[in-house]
Amino acid sequence: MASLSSLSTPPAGAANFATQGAPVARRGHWLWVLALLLLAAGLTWVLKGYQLFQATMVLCYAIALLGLNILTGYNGQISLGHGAFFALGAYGAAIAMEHGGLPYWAAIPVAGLACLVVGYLFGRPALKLEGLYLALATFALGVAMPQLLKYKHLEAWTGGVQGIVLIKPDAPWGLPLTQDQWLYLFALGVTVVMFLIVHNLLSSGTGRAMRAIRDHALAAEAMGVDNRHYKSMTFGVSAAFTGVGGALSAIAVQFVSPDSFTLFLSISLLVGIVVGGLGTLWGALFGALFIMFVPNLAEQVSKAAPWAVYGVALIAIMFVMPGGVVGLLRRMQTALRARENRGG
Amino acid sequence: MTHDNDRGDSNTAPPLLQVQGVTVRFGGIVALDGVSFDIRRGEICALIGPNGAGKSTLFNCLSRLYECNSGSIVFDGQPINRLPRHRMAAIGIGRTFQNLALFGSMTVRDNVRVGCHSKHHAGMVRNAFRLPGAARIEAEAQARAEALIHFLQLDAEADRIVSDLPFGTQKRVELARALASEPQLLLLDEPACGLNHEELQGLGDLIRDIRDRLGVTVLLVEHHMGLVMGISDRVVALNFGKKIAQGTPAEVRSHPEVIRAYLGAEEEEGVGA
Amino acid sequence: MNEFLHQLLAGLATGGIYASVALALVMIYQATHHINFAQGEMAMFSTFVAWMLIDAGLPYWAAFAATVVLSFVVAAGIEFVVIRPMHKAPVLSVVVVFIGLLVIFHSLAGFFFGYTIKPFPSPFPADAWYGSSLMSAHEVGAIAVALGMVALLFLFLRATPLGLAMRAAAQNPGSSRLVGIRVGRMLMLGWGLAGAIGAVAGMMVAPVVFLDPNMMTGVLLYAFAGALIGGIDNPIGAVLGGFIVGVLENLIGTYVVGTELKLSVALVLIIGVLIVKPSGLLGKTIVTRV
Amino acid sequence: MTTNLLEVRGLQARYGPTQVLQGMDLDVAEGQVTALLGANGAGKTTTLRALCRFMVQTSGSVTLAGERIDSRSTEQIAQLGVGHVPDGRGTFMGLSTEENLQLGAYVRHNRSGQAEDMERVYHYFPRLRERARQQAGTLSGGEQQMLAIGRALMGRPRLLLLDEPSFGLAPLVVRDIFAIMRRINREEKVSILLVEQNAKLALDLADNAYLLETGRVVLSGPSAEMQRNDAVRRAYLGE
Amino acid sequence: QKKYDSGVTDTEIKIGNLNPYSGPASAYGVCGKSMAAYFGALNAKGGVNGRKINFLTLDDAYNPAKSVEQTRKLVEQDEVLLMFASLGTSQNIAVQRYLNAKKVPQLFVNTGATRFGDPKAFPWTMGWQPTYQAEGRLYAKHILQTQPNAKIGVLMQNDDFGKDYFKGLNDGLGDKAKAMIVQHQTYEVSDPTIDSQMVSLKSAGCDVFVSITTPKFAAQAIRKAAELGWKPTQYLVSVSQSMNSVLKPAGFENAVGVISSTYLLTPSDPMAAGSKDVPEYLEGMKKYFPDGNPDDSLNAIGWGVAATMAQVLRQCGDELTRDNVMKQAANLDFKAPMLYPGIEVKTGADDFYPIDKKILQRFNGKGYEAMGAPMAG
Ligand SMILES: Nc1ncnc2c1ncn2[C@@H]1O[C@H](COP(=O)(O)OP(=O)(O)OP(=O)(O)O)[C@@H](O)[C@H]1O
Ligand SMILES: Nc1ncnc2c1ncn2[C@@H]1O[C@H](COP(=O)(O)OP(=O)(O)OP(=O)(O)O)[C@@H](O)[C@H]1O
Ligand SMILES: CC(C)C[C@H](N)C(=O)O
Ligand SMILES: [Mg+2]
Ligand SMILES: [Mg+2]
Repeated sequence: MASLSSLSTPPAGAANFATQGAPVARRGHWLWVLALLLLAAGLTWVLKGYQLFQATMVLCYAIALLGLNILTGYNGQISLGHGAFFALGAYGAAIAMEHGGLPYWAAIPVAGLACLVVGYLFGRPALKLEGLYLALATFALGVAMPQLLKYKHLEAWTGGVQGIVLIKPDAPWGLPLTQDQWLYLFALGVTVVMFLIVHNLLSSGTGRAMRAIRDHALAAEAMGVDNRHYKSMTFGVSAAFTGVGGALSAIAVQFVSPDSFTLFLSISLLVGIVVGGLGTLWGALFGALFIMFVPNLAEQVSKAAPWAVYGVALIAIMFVMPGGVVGLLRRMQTALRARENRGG
Repeated sequence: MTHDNDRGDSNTAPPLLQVQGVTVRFGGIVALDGVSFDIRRGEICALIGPNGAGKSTLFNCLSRLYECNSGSIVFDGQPINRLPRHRMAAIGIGRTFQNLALFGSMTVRDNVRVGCHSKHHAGMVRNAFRLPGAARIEAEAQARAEALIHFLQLDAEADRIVSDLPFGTQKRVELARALASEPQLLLLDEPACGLNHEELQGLGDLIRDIRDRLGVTVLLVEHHMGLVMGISDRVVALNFGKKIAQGTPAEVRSHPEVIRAYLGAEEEEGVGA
Repeated sequence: MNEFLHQLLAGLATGGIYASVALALVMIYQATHHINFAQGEMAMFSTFVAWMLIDAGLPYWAAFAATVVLSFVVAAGIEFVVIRPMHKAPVLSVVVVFIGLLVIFHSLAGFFFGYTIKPFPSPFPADAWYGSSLMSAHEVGAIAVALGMVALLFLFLRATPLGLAMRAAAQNPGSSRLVGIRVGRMLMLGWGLAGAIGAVAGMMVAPVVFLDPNMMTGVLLYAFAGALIGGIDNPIGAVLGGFIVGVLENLIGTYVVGTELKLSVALVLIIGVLIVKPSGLLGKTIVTRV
Repeated sequence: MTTNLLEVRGLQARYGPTQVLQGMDLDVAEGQVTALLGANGAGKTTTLRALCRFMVQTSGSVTLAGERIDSRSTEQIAQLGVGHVPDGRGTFMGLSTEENLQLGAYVRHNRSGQAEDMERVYHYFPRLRERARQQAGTLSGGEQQMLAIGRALMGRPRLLLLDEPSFGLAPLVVRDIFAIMRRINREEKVSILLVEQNAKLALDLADNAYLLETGRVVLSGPSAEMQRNDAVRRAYLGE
Repeated sequence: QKKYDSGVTDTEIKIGNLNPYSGPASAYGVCGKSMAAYFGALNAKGGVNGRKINFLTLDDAYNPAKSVEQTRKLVEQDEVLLMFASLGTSQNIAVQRYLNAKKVPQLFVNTGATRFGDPKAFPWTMGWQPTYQAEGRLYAKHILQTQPNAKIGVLMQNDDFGKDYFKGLNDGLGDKAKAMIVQHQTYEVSDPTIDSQMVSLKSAGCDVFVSITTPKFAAQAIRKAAELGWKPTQYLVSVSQSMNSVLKPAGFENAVGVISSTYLLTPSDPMAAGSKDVPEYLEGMKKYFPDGNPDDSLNAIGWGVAATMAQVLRQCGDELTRDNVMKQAANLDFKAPMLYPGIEVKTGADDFYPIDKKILQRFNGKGYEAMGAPMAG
């Protein structure tokens, strides 16, 4: 009997990932990026303490979304449970700091690496699963993670249901910055590094291989792409990014506990990449803003049923921009260009 | 290294590809039934046969998408039955697909660059951190892709998303992508399908060019007899998974079994006219 | 031994719950090739509607029938108003719309009905002959209802032209139009049927777990797992899967790893099965050639 | 004078912003075969799609047997008796061969005769009978093309739109198919609009022909005349 | 000599609060609404010393990360005087260090975890409810008194709330704990049913059943026990003792004999007959939280804790500084409304557990009847 799996459909959604080309920024874009960066850095002295905290959380989510987007947007593997890696990163950092005595800046890469390994190990058997089946497996991971975190035999490390309380770092070298300001700047730095890495990955042969697998797995293999390796590595890298986001968030929140990482977090992350723009770099930022602020806005609109407002907003956004914020921006850009061309 | 000589080859160089007794079954269906033949270096060989004879199945065995139930395939002296799929491009077997299998959301250029993957890729870590070598390898892939885009006259479309392109153009992109891996053996599954008369001529020239200029051996599945007879050095005919004939185009064209099962009698040409 | 039997039956009873929700998932999958993550919340909301009707004095069966019909209509309406405009959008955007629906139904239920649990009546008399201390009359009845629904659904999908047309419309809407199938109607019908099945499921679940807005959040994962392990394209598989999940979970919790990790371990097992048999126990592998 | 089953006036079609058909006129006479020729990308497939309002945005008037159908939906047009063998075959991959054929008969309200029609298709394409229970997605390219044609025949159409029916078929089968089309055209009075790369075969079968270039009709007339046209001979018949 | 910290003016005192109005614990959201009802009623009567209470209550969805964000918003943007009665253990732990560092009172946290009464380490944090551990000890004592040879089966929600109770029970049983607790089953809040656990408990032959459950599962457990024909002595934690929202759905006939404990009065309790708090409570609820069920003990908690807050502010007079708030909070001797007769709010500089007594009660098919006098666990 010939292997049937060799014939199986490309992931049901492959054709539906109506996404765009390479993420390579054109020259002019770098100026914009620089300007944005300066602006972001400037916020350090503009925002109040808790707003800086929110901004820091936006960056954490942005990094996490970047990770999920690598996996889902660029590689076509749907994850409904990425909150698990966010949790793992957060706990990784917390444990490294609490039990390993590492400083916060060292705890982050450690947490990232731990997620890389776990993500890879999860991605390896999950290779056989596609589409819905992968969705179930990841969904299950998302559901199981809080339970694992409070598992009694791990309690010595995880603090069980009570979680772990962390201390916020002071600004180093006697810089005249408050803890919030420093943490925000630090997170901004980490974010820039993470964006650069993703940019490098995606604009190179690696990114093309990832997207090729998403579009047509069999053809990618026929072109010499080692799907197994790439898919599980993509899973690992994605988990690592999300883990770094989680690690940073643990430091910002100063506390980790299983309750922080419910399935809703995973769902929010998925919503984030779709709202931001699947398979786009900048989408991660927009998605993070959405995750952070829309629930609060909804609460302001209706105290009685804020989540109904949130749900309606979500559906409305998908109606108006099925390709997410970045999709919409691109459409507007093309339309503008077309008009310019016609005018000129 | 030996190879069986029942065909009485005068050529002493070992064949590039040896297919020996390949059988593939799907449940009760026998798609290939002990098929054997050789392909010599530098030739254009055509594989013909009625619909469902097993031609695409054979292609899929050659690119390891299907497992053979029995038999062996030796490429360039190396048995390939055990190799993982993604190695096929690296050892020198490139292919196109009967029903296009492009990376639909990517540009023409990126499609072709993915084709370079087997020969030019830097690895994740190197790419992620732009370590030494990454840029050079990237540039090599870029150069090869440009060359092929030019070779197949895709310059104008290079930055378009492939799925927006007409069928014929997409076929050319697939060809470019297959050539990007610098194959020794190129498998073409019905390249003429959907092309009109004019384009057919161009295709014939192109295939010959690929053989002559790039030194690529070509195995071709095709129903368009004009093309097959025009460019192939040798033809192998299958029916119901079995080889029924092989030889020069002229020999195969006049083989009674081939006429009965596949071509139909000559005098019936222009049905009912 | 007695305990084992008891756990097994308890597993079957819970499995019946998963099975009936899994059926609704299968229904909508067959008709639209989507997994509707809001299915559980829609079923929960339907059940609240039934509760309201009963509270207003309607006899059980009248409320039951009205709820099923209403759920059919509302679900079909949702397809038309909310899902239809998304037909060209990428899958994940549709998934996000499902999530939107989920939070809307959840939040509205909380808003209208509050979060305190409410008892929901069972149609099966508590002292019926088929009830025992091993399995209550309601549990037996609910399993029977699940089996009845699966039989009907199987016949509908596999043996009627309409069922065939519905599957075709989900698989290949373009070609379906070309052969004259009104794809839009099929989608609406599929949603309607899924809504109706969900309503029945909800009314079978509520007497067991009590009615509250969180009633289905836990169930959905199990139903999803059940549907996939049995085969998402086969209603019989889905029901089988539901029972398997229910029993597996109980036995693992009782005899293997204890209750703290039973869910995790059960899920690992299920995923293990899927890795070996990627289309589920009774599912069909859909093969596409290159 | 024969009446026209299909009359098309000023048909335009576009995919999003790209306009493909630039206002074309076309007739298919009742009971006759009309061929549509043109280079790759000329818009032949788009024409057939536009007639069914399938996947393209259209404007212009399309009249089938005296009734305007240009604002009908694809499925309504199918129900009016327009059978379509689409570009790319449109196989229902996950269903069996037989179920694919049954779907072809979906438009027919009485199911009597369906079994005979199935027999007839199997008679035309014995290969399909052997593969009746097989998942259609696993059929070979040519087998799927046979299936697409068989599926269209199952609906007993009055107008058959064929997009490259010979696509990927063995020479012998191509001949069979053209013979079959001739037969259903003659015996069952099915009108046919045929798009075909093999211009010789197409013109042999057709009564009339249109030549399309970048979305416009550049030449039309009885096929015998077309066969004599120099431009056609050069570009399409290779003479 | 008026002295104000942020959040206070001559006419208003801003206080902040978080509740899970959405998310997995949304059933507890009513607490916030009944607090709001109390303050509504209080403001209508002129507030505290002429100042209206501006009760800012936000949703944290029971997510500690969200609790941090919302708490910081209340403290830094809305500039509340203090944080009051936010719900949940992890949710309060998450902000405990922050509030203490900022010297913002974290008063009367709405959870029974033991760790919130530690003035040495956290001088700005104070609980309110009797602790879960104390209640666990209470049941243990009663079991030892009445059934010293019992085989105990425990069903426990697998979270901080469950673990605290379980610890209390264990401590109370002392050395005999190991021998007496023959079955210990847990469940997750996301579990649809607890049938399997109940079967295990019954099969182990337990004759005492301690149900450390939240309302939905408590009701399921009572009913399932009856369905299984299992008749142990049942102990039900006070979180789930509500007649209306637990025993009634479970079936009163199934709940006869259930032993629980309480520190709160609910209007349906026979003891409520003479109380003058109750009519006021009923009226306030009717006017300011009409959808709320007055018999739900969560609402009684909200009312009582809000009254305690008002008392602290009253005691502060015009010196509404955070320091003074903490001083007054640690200086309470107050009969809060809706507390069970004989139970009071009492604190001291080193006693940050305002309520420490409970009364055991047994359900007789119509209502609870008290068993003895209030006692500390
Ligand atoms: N995965 C599969 N499962 C079942 N049957 C298969 C599968 N793949 C191929 N077949 C059957 O094997 C036979 C050979 O198919 P193949 O595609 O090789 O034919 P082919 O010679 O390429 O025909 P064509 O010229 O029509 O493309 C066909 O009858 C087909 O139905
Ligand atoms: N889905 C689509 N989106 C955008 N453009 C399209 C689409 N389909 C076709 N086109 C464009 O419309 C033009 C006409 O295409 P069409 O398929 O109708 O040509 P054709 O005459 O059938 O050619 P062929 O012989 O290749 O089948 C082409 O330029 C093609 O690129
Ligand atoms: C029972 C509730 C008022 C408190 C909650 N269960 C907690 O302590 O976390
Ligand atoms: Mg083929
Ligand atoms: Mg075409």
